[in-house]
Amino acid sequence: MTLAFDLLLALSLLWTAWRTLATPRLDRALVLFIVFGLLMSLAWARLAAPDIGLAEAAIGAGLTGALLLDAYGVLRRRVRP
Amino acid sequence: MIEWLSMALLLVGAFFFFAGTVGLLRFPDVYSRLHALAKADNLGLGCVLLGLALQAESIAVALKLLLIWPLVMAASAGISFAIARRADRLGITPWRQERP
Amino acid sequence: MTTLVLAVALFLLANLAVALIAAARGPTAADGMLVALLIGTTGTGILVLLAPVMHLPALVDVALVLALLAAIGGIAFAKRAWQRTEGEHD
Amino acid sequence: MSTGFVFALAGAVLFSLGVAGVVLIGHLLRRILAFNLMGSGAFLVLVGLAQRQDVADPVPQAMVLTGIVVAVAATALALALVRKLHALTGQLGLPGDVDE
Repeated sequence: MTLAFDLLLALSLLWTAWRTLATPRLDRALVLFIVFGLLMSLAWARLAAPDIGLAEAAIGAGLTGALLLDAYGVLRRRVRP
Repeated sequence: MIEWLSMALLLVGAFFFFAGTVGLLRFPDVYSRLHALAKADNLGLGCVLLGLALQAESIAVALKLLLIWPLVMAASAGISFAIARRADRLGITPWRQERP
Repeated sequence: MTTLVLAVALFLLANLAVALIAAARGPTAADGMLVALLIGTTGTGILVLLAPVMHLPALVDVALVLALLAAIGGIAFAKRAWQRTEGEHD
Repeated sequence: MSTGFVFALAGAVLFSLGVAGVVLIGHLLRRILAFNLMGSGAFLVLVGLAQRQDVADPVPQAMVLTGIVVAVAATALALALVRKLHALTGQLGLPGDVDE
């Protein structure tokens, strides 16, 4: 059953990564990237590394997501004044 | 006894998560989907946390597990409010059943 | 007992995957945001269930951080980036 | 097929997906996303292959922990450069690229 769990988690990671690169709308791609980071922290939990899971959830998903969203908002406002 | 109660609570929690997913798949518009997810999933999480707290080895671990629940409820209430207000402001109209 | 906990965790992950696909394919931009709400609750549940299975009590702390950051990400997105010109429908 | 092997395999696929994204996509913000996905794939390979008989090796974990922080710093620098480029030239792609 652990194998099924790992395979399902790995498949959803790959699906999220693919959709992140392939979605036509940029804002949705950013949301999917944050979701990818949160799924990565689940994967770190499965790999028995809770410290990396914490860092990934806080820095990888939270901080990077906030930076990307901020840049997206600024660029968007500049395009349409 | 406590073992059985904990198992039953875990299964009930799984059922509520399933109900939330079915609601997400079946409901017609954003507001009702939001309602299904926020309500059913939080109840399911509460059941799962209670079930796990019953079999925790010490009272401190059980209290920590139960402390997650209000935090998650506050967080999902915040997200639901933000999404619903934003969707309303962007002009997404709520779904109504067409009358013949 | 451990088998049942793991089975519930697997079931929650399957729910998360299905709902993720459904929400990411949703018709309006708000549907994309439902994913943040979803992963805040379901991901927290999965981590809490994994903690006794893997004998790692620290995973409960990861669950706390995950719940918090899903909220922060969702609200930041709704406030900051999700702007649309009037009359545009997708 | 142990846990580490499954995630190492997924990491390899993720890495190639990220490389393809970095090479093929012209939009700079999306290229930064692909770069981050590539880094995550490399981290998964490192930690996944270092896990033998379900005992985690702490050295690659410490390295990956450092790597995550470095990736965030690199992303912040890249975003600042993209903003400056957009302010100066008004476009979101590099001059030599064909599409977009």
